[in-house]
Amino acid sequence: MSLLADAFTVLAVLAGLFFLAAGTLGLLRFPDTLSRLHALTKADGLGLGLIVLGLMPQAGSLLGALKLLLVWALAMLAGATVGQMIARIARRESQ
Amino acid sequence: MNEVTIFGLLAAALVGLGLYGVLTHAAPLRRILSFNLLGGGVFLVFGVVARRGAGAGFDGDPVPQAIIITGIVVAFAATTLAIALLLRIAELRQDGTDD
Amino acid sequence: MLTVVAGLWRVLRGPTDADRMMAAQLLGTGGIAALLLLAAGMGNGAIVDAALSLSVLAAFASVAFALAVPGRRR
Amino acid sequence: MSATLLIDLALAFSVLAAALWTVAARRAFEAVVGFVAFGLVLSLAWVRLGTVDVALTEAAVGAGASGVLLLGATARLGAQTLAEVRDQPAMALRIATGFFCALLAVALGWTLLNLGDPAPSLAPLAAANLAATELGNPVSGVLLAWRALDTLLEAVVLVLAVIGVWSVAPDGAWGGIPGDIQPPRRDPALRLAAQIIPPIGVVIGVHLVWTGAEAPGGAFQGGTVLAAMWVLAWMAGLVRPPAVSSRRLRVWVILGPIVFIAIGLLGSFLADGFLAYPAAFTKPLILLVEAALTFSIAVALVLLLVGPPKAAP
Repeated sequence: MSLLADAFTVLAVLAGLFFLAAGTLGLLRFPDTLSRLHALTKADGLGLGLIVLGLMPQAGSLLGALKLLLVWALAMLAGATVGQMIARIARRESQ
Repeated sequence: MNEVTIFGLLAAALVGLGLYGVLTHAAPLRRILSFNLLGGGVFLVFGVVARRGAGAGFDGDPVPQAIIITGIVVAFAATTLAIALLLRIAELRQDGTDD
Repeated sequence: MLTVVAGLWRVLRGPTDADRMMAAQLLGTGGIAALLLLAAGMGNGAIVDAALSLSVLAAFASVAFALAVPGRRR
Repeated sequence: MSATLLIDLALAFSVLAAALWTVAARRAFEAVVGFVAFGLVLSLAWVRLGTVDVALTEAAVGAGASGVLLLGATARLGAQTLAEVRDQPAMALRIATGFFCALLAVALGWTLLNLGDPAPSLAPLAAANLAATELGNPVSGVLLAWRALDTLLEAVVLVLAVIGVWSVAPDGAWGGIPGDIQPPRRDPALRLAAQIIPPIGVVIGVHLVWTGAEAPGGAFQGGTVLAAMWVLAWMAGLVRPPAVSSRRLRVWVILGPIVFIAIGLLGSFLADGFLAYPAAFTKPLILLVEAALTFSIAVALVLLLVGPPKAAP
């Protein structure tokens, strides 16, 4: 059981790191601001989410796991808000 | 090589870099920034000292740690005061040129 | 984790203005991820609290970023 | 090379890169971005040094609050920051300065590498004192019991900084509402975020203060998070600070130091001296001081972030 949990952790964390790296790459390589933003928000939410998911079995207690979830929820909220605001600024700048 | 060596050297480099920034920048805002870098370096020196003093079941000597926390907050207070002065000076200067 | 920290660095000097805010945003997320991984790796649950406060403050700081930029006409 | 060593090297390199960027950036805005990044990676470095309390403070105050303050300043200074870049000192002078700064850094680095062995440490003493305070977090123990005078003075410094910031207000605006009068932001996303995040943030802030007794956390970290939540709501145009002349506001600012001093004086009658706690009530008194300090720190930080009053009452 704990072996299974460990394997799950490793897999999910690796996947999360992959998405974060992909998002970074997208931010570097994509041609215009809006598509860069697109790459960023996906990487943000999914990458961190997968890492959180992976670490949850290791948290040891229900409270610890919930704390991890809260971290992710907050990051998502911030990401969504800032994504909106950046898009608005980008549009204003391009006009 | 361990974390004490690495971060000790980093602390020294930050102090030098921060001091250089404070001395060479003409813009007050940049000086404030550089001064904070210098402060970061000094705090790291304390951090390294704290780490070396690890013992009695702690990861680091708690006394320097407490002093770093005090230092960070006081540095922030000083920064806000500096920024307030800076903004006020800028405001006065603008009024002066407008008239 | 190394890739996150190292990769983010190149972002900061990346393109321009609005992009720089995105870089900061990604840096925040990367920092949170790094803290969580450190917490698991060093077996110190208190670091999760640090990640928690960082995630609240990252939200706060990036909003400030977004408000600071439109004031500047380029 | 072990994995932790690699992480440490990468972190140190990142901190240094961010610092270099902050000093070398051409525009002030870029420099501030570099500085926020610097605070962020530096707090990771604190974690690696085993000082989670400091990491929390650095993330909250160094990267969060300072970043917001400096960003606001660059936005308000606008074009003025550009003009001043031109009068930089001559190249030769800069090289000479750089040389001597590098010399200082090398000397400091050399000293740090050759510190005496065994390292002096107050940890055993702190551990001995910790038992008396019934706290689980050595740093909180040091801050609130053993070196309480430092902490008290620190809280007073915050009050003085608030007074200092207020005192640069234009004469006509004295006693008015602090900060720029902002039109309510017409950004629905921001409004929504500013309605959802603060309640969560307040819980986290209180949690940080509460666990501060046993684990990393405490009044300063928790207070900063609370202050950040209020400023977030302010930036979204949801709340306005009370006028500087408001008595309630002033009482909140000085509440922490006052309670601290009062309990300290109590100690000089009932216990060994000023700021000593009566043995039976040590922990409750420390918690009381922390609670009062948290409120005052939060209010003081909000006022510091918002700035001096701008409009007449």
